[in-house]
Amino acid sequence: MTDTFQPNLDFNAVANAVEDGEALIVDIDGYEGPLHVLLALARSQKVDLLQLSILKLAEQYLAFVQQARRAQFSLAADYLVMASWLAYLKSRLLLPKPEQPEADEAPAEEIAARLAFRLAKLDAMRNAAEGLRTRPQLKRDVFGRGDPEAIKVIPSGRIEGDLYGLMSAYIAQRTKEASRTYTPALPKAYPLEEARDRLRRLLPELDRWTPLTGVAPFGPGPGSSGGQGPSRASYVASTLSAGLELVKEGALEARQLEAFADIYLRTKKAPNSGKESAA
Amino acid sequence: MSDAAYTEREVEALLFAAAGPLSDADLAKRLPESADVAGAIAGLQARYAGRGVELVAVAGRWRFQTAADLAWLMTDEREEPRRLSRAAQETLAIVAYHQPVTRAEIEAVRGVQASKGTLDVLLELSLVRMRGRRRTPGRPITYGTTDAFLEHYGLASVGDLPGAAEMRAAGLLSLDLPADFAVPDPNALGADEDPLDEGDAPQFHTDFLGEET
Amino acid sequence: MSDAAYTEREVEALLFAAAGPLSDADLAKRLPESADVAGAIAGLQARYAGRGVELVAVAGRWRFQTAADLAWLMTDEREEPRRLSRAAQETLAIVAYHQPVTRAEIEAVRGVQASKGTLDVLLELSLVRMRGRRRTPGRPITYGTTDAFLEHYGLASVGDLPGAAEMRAAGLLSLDLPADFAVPDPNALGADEDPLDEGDAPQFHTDFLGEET
Repeated sequence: MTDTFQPNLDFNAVANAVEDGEALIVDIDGYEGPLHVLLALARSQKVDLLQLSILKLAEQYLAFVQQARRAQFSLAADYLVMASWLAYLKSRLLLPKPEQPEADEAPAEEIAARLAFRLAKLDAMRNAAEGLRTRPQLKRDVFGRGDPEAIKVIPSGRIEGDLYGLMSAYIAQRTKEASRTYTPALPKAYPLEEARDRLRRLLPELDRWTPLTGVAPFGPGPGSSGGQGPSRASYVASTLSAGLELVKEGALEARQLEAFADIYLRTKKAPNSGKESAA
Repeated sequence: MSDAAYTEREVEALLFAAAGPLSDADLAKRLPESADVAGAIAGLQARYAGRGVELVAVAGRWRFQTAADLAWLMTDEREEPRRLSRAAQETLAIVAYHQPVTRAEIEAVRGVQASKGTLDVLLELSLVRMRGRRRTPGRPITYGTTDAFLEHYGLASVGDLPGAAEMRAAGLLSLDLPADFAVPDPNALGADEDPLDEGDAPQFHTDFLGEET
Repeated sequence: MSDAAYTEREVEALLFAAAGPLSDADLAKRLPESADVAGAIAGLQARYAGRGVELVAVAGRWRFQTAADLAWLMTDEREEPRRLSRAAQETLAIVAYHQPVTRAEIEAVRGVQASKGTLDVLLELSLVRMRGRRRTPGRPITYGTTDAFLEHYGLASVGDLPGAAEMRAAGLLSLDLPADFAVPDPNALGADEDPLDEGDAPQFHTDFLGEET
């Protein structure tokens, strides 16, 4: 261990920080990741980030994680990984340097310096973001002309759109394709109420035996395109059902000579004449 | 700066940024009570007299407008970039990723019939070209993108089109896609493609030959 | 009126009427060949200096805008600003100062994986665009800022980013961390990648191979 780091040994850092009111309030959601926490801690040391005491920082971070774990049991794994790594780095900084440095490991001081550098980089970007944010911004602080009157527009050769738009357009379609579902249109049925009303209107004309297929409306007719409206089968079926209801009411007679033969309908004339059969 | 000069600046900025003409009262409402709006207007009118932009009163309210004698300048002032329709954008994307692709294949991906106009627009804008003919019955024409397309989208080659991983990284691909979802590699040149015949479309033919080498 | 004064009027009117900033070339195209556009711009800048409306250069083009110190006046004009999240702001700054920069490099600086949506939002707002690909294995996509970014923040060019020179001098803008830099970062995969190591097979590469079949 070099002397450079000895003066910075300060195991009471956290306690002091608490006393100074500098301790971080544990707020995992406020920090996006370990680096952000480290940066926030480092800033509280109020020194040039490159001259940062990594030992002090490690102490503070470990305390932070300790505290955070108490508040939030499911502390993100990367916070813990960073904590253990910092503990390791700290131990290496504190231990006397081996005579024969291990070949595959950089000196601890160097790693510490790089961490400090990395924090300085992030800090620079944070400041830059703040700098950008405080610049006069269009439509917030400065304004262009509010009322560009209608000027004759001539389309230019320039085409609007960027690669991102192209990708989005592509994906929008491919995902549509991937999740395309087949939804058959439900066949429309000829409503029973409508069939009943129509049949009632037709009663005066049904004074002779008329085949059911002649009574049922033809609608758009067979082979009509587009599946608009109920099918012929639905017209026939609904008319038959309505007919049977009218038979039950005694307003209509129905007959079928044998199974599968045509069904004939006729208005019931006398209250006494029986119905032959109902299909 | 004197108060009067400052008020003049304020009125100038307000009139410039306002969506419509402003009356004296409109201006006074936005300025400190002591501000001399009429004085500021008079000052501005003098300052802008004879300039390319003038301060005029319309229906009792003030606005800046370009000088009448410069109207001839304003005809082609605003260059409106040509906006691709949604259909065109989608068709272009399919051509880009699936080239060489036939019209029928475009329709298969889009799930709708490609209107003749959509491809025509892209051909006319030189974003898409006829590449050749597919060696299948009917020998349908295949389409691909042009150098102008690459230029517009800042791509060095069609191989640089973002792949599935990058789409996922950009948050465009949701996770519930089928596992075998793949984005085709437009670099894989269609082996089942013939060059265009003479007379198919001379201008594109030349293009095509030029790029084959 | 002298020719120079007349050109100045014309440029003034053109810039005033334009919906967006105009470049010297845009202006020259609309004016007689002999017109001294640069002279006219200089004249206008002097004339408008310190006024309520100012002539500024953004993204290498010229526009009139209200003076920044009068922002407080413009409450009526203000659009509800779209607030960028802290993460988005930080990401935008990294893209701006480090461009061209890859997603992995952004993550390396921030120390966290760019959450889905952060880069998205910036792309969607047209503040950031895909620029090209890094010439490294996997050829990752690089990002940069757009003209809309410069226009929004009133910057003439990316060279005018505040503090960029100082940061560069301090080495804070270099993207390559020392090769053996080893802060463990379970989130930022590939953060410590050595750009020259051919042995790596980044995910994009694999992806393209997979798709070729």
